[in-house]
Amino acid sequence: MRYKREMIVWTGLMALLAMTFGAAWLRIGTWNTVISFTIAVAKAALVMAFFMHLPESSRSVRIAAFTAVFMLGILFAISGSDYATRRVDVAPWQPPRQLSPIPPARR
Amino acid sequence: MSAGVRIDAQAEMQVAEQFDSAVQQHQAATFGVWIFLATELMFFGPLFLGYVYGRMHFSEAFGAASRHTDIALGTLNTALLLTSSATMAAATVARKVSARVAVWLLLATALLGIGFLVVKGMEYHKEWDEALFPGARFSFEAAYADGAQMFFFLYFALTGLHALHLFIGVTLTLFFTFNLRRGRTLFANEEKHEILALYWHFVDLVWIFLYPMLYLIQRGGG
Amino acid sequence: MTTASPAEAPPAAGAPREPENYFNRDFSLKSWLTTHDHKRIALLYMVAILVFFFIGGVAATIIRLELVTPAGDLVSDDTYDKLFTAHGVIMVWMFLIPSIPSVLGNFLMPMMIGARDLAFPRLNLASWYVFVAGGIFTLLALVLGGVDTGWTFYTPFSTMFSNTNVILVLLGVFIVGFSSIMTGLNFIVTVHTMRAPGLTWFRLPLFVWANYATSIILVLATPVLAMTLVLVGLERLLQVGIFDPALGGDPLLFQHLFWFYSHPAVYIMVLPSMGVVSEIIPCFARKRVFGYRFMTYAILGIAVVGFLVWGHHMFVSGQSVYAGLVFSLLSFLVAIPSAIKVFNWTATLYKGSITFSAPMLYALGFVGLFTIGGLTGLFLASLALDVHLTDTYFVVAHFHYIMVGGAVMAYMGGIHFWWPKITGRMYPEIWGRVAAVLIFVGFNLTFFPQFLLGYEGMPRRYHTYPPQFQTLNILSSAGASILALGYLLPLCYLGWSLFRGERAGPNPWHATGLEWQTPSPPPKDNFEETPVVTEGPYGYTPEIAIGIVR
Amino acid sequence: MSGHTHGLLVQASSAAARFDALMLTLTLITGAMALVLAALIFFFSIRYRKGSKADRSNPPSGAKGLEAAWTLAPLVIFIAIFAWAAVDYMRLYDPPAGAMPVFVVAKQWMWKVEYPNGRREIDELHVPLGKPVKLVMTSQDVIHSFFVPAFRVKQDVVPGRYTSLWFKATRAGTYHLFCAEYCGTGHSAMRGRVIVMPADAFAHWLQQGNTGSGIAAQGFALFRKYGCSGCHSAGSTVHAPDLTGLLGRTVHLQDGRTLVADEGYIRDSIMLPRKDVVAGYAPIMPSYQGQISEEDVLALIEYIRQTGADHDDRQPR
Repeated sequence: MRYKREMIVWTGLMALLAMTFGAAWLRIGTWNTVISFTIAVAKAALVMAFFMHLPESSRSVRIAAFTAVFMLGILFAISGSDYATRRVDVAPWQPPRQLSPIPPARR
Repeated sequence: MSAGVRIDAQAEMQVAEQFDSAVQQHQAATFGVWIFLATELMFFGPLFLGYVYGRMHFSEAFGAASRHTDIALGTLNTALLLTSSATMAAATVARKVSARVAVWLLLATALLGIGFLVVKGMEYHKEWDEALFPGARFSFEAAYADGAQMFFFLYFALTGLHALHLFIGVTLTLFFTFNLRRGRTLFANEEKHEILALYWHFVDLVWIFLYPMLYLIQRGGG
Repeated sequence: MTTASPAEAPPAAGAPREPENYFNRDFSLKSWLTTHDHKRIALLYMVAILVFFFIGGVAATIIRLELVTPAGDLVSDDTYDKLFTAHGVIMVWMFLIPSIPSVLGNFLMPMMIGARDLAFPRLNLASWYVFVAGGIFTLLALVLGGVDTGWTFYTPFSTMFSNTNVILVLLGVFIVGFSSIMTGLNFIVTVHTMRAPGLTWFRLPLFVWANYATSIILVLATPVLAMTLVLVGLERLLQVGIFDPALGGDPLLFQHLFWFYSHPAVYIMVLPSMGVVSEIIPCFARKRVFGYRFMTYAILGIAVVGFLVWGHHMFVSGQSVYAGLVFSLLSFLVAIPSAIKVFNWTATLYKGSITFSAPMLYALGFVGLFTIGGLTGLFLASLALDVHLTDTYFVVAHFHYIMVGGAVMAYMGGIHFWWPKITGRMYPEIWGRVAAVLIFVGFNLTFFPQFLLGYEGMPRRYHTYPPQFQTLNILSSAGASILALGYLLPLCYLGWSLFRGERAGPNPWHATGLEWQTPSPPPKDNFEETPVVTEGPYGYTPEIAIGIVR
Repeated sequence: MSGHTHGLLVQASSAAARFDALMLTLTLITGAMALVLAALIFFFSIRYRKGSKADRSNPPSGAKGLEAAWTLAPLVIFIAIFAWAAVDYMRLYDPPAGAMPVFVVAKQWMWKVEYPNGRREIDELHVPLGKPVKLVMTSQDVIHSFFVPAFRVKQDVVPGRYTSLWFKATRAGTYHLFCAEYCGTGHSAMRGRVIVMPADAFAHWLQQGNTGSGIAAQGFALFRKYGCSGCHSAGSTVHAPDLTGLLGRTVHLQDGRTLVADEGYIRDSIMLPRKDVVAGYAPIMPSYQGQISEEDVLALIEYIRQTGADHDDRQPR
């Protein structure tokens, strides 16, 4: 069967989909997010490894594949350092009520 | 094709003038596509950061809003897209043996993509009727109105951008299948087929993360 | 592009018919607008960014004239806001970012690595059309009444309180961003896959290294800007979004996303300039560059650490104190590679045989002004000083020292250095030196007083200001007139040299780069057969001083 | 405006002296670095110009020791400068306990200042000499930035949240107040004055003039004007939650959640009453969205805070 590999990976993906769907209904708080994220990473790994042939691509391709993820990680981590340690006391704020709608041409 | 292209006999492929060999051209094309996919992922970046910000600051509102999305259609869509990824991968394998089988598999991939878009359209229609589109018409239970509106702003931005990429993928696949069926293998060659497959798998990868992010927040109640 | 039979090129007056090169092989408009040749696309970019440099310059001139008097008596405050926004948007996205990568980079990168063209020529031409389209949208916005949000588009002003053509400018910059991504992608793939045999990574000239590192930043940072601008546009249309305080959104979220692009963007502007200077100084000092390996690590260091420091723009914006500490420490670390490069350029002069032609004057001018720019950056990186100095003219002076004193000075130096290769003609040497000195003096007179203004507390983007700041502002405006004259001079004599300039041989400076082993101007395919590289770059020895060996 | 007594900019706050010390040190260090480099370049240019008779034997093209030296030396200096600046910065962000709070509301193109005893001013801020003052600021529209060059302090005023800034004036006089974050057409007109007065003169000034009653008293007046007292006061017949000492109390809500009542909770209950309905009460309260301005919400919150707090100058009910 020429497409044995694809069939196996497909069933794996469907199984993971069923798992993440099922796990979502459990009431286990933050663990829900952890599980659904791990399953998503697993699905992504399957697709990248078998469908996108990443392991057998050249080193520079593999670096290119993970650079963007690394950069997003930097964006989340360091801006996260701001949000995690910022003490915000909310102040009342009302958006501007346009007295008359601004004519679309000048928006 | 411009005259500056010479036919590389053994690789049965056209090598553009600035390349020395088909292998060099193939490496450049593959590497170029992967960098393009990296820019696409960075393009989704700000939306993911907005999502993480919203999820941290309005977790109950995001949970309540996520429970308003239709999980059945969402899961069906995920299944469709994962299957389309499998058929596209099968198409690249089939291509090395017989173009005819590859044509059918490519057609199946495109149809699965269209199916996804149709289901997505139905979801949007349902959410529009429920007045969940952010802006003046938005209405939600008062306790979580603000957070929910931000969730749906991100929901429509993320799924809209993904649908746009999928639409481009479907058009390219249909155009490619049309050329392959007409036997123009020199134009619709294996290298382009691989690039199309990589782009398709990328669109699938994005959805693999969007599905749990948007549909599975606190499904089992707060 | 079918190789049309070369149109009868008008032979220069009486000279024997010129050999066919990339420039005179076809003068038809169609051949220029559908060219795949990286050299022609470089010239298309040169013309386009010259137009935008002129428009940005006019806006700057009016701003400097307005600031001569404390009262706002030349233009209204609305117009003033639109002027500094136009100056910012056009100079950053339409001139500085494309200047060295798209003009000198496009022309020289393939030649420096011994290739016939970039990896994707059609993508290269597409990037020019995308650049022009983005530029047209931005100019359209200016014509229809301009935009008054500043080039930083801070929310909620840009999303809810400005009723000028914000969406048009967002669209313009969004489109221009894709031009940068295309150029970056092209360069990265070209350097990875199309180097000449024997040209290993550590034999690459530093200009190629600099453009390679810049392309990595271009490719990774620009998409984030594109989506951030889309989010601002969406929030303007829907009146609702993730930056909207009424919904509990956070204006600082916009600042995080904007500066995540915009700080690496300043390294996009300065890194290629460092590459140009690293080519000029060894050539005119007739000496191998000092510490080549450390220079490449410094270039890559700047590109990588440049992504970690964006928060130093937000020390007083309400960002948490802890995040301020993190960003401040990282900002000091990013200053180290820049310091290493300046020390290495200076050390290259040691035991050299230095001639002070125009490119060398521009390069030394760059080293001087970039050093001042970098050192004043330390003031803004230190937390306590930034509290007083941020959003004042100290910041304006700092980034102009880096961008105008650095990037524009190096761009001018690069244009003069490779002018013989691009046009086959020599520029008039005396005029070249006069212009270089004039620009250096005019620049310092314009921007050094602004450091003092900044310390005294004159805020940025002020249409009117208290009278006590007037003397320094007059000094700055006077300097600006000299600087403007300095920029117009090269326009004249370089234009003149196109027709009357002395013919330049293949290697007038006796430089060692691969690009100098082709006739000037080079033929369409650069090299008859791909050169083989045997040893590292900058193989200069002081004896072969210019002029001694003909 | 006070002229420059010494140096370019007068030092009028405790932070200014520390700032100028660090500024001078860094100027000297960077100036020295720049001079050394300029001298080297000038000297090398003269000595090794083409045709000059100078020893050019075996020109070095790299020296590991030297590279390491001019990497580590700047690193050490930079870390020292970073540490000094960080200490001063953290000092700027931790106000002393006894600082006098002043409320500042930034609005497109003016500063509205309000003192604890209710006295209000536009584009003017009077502060006592030698006493720490803490500004609690918010914006009604876009981002502004409260900047007093003479005090060397600046803080962005962000819409939707309170940001604060403190200083201790050390020199009497009148100083510039600028808006430092671009905020539209009137950005450069949004200027004001900070007047530093001796402590007793300030106390006297604070009492006379258009002293409105204290914010809490004003809050109490608004509490009656908008009809809150109709339901929420002790003697009312309507079944509504009691608000005395609400701030800081844990509140049990209809849908089972419990939360600690803070300014945001009170503000949301005024604007979106059905958002957090208290357990055991019907959601009958009308929304005041768009009818109550920012200052009034501030005043109501101060009134509710003051009902709970049992400090001495309790307003007569």
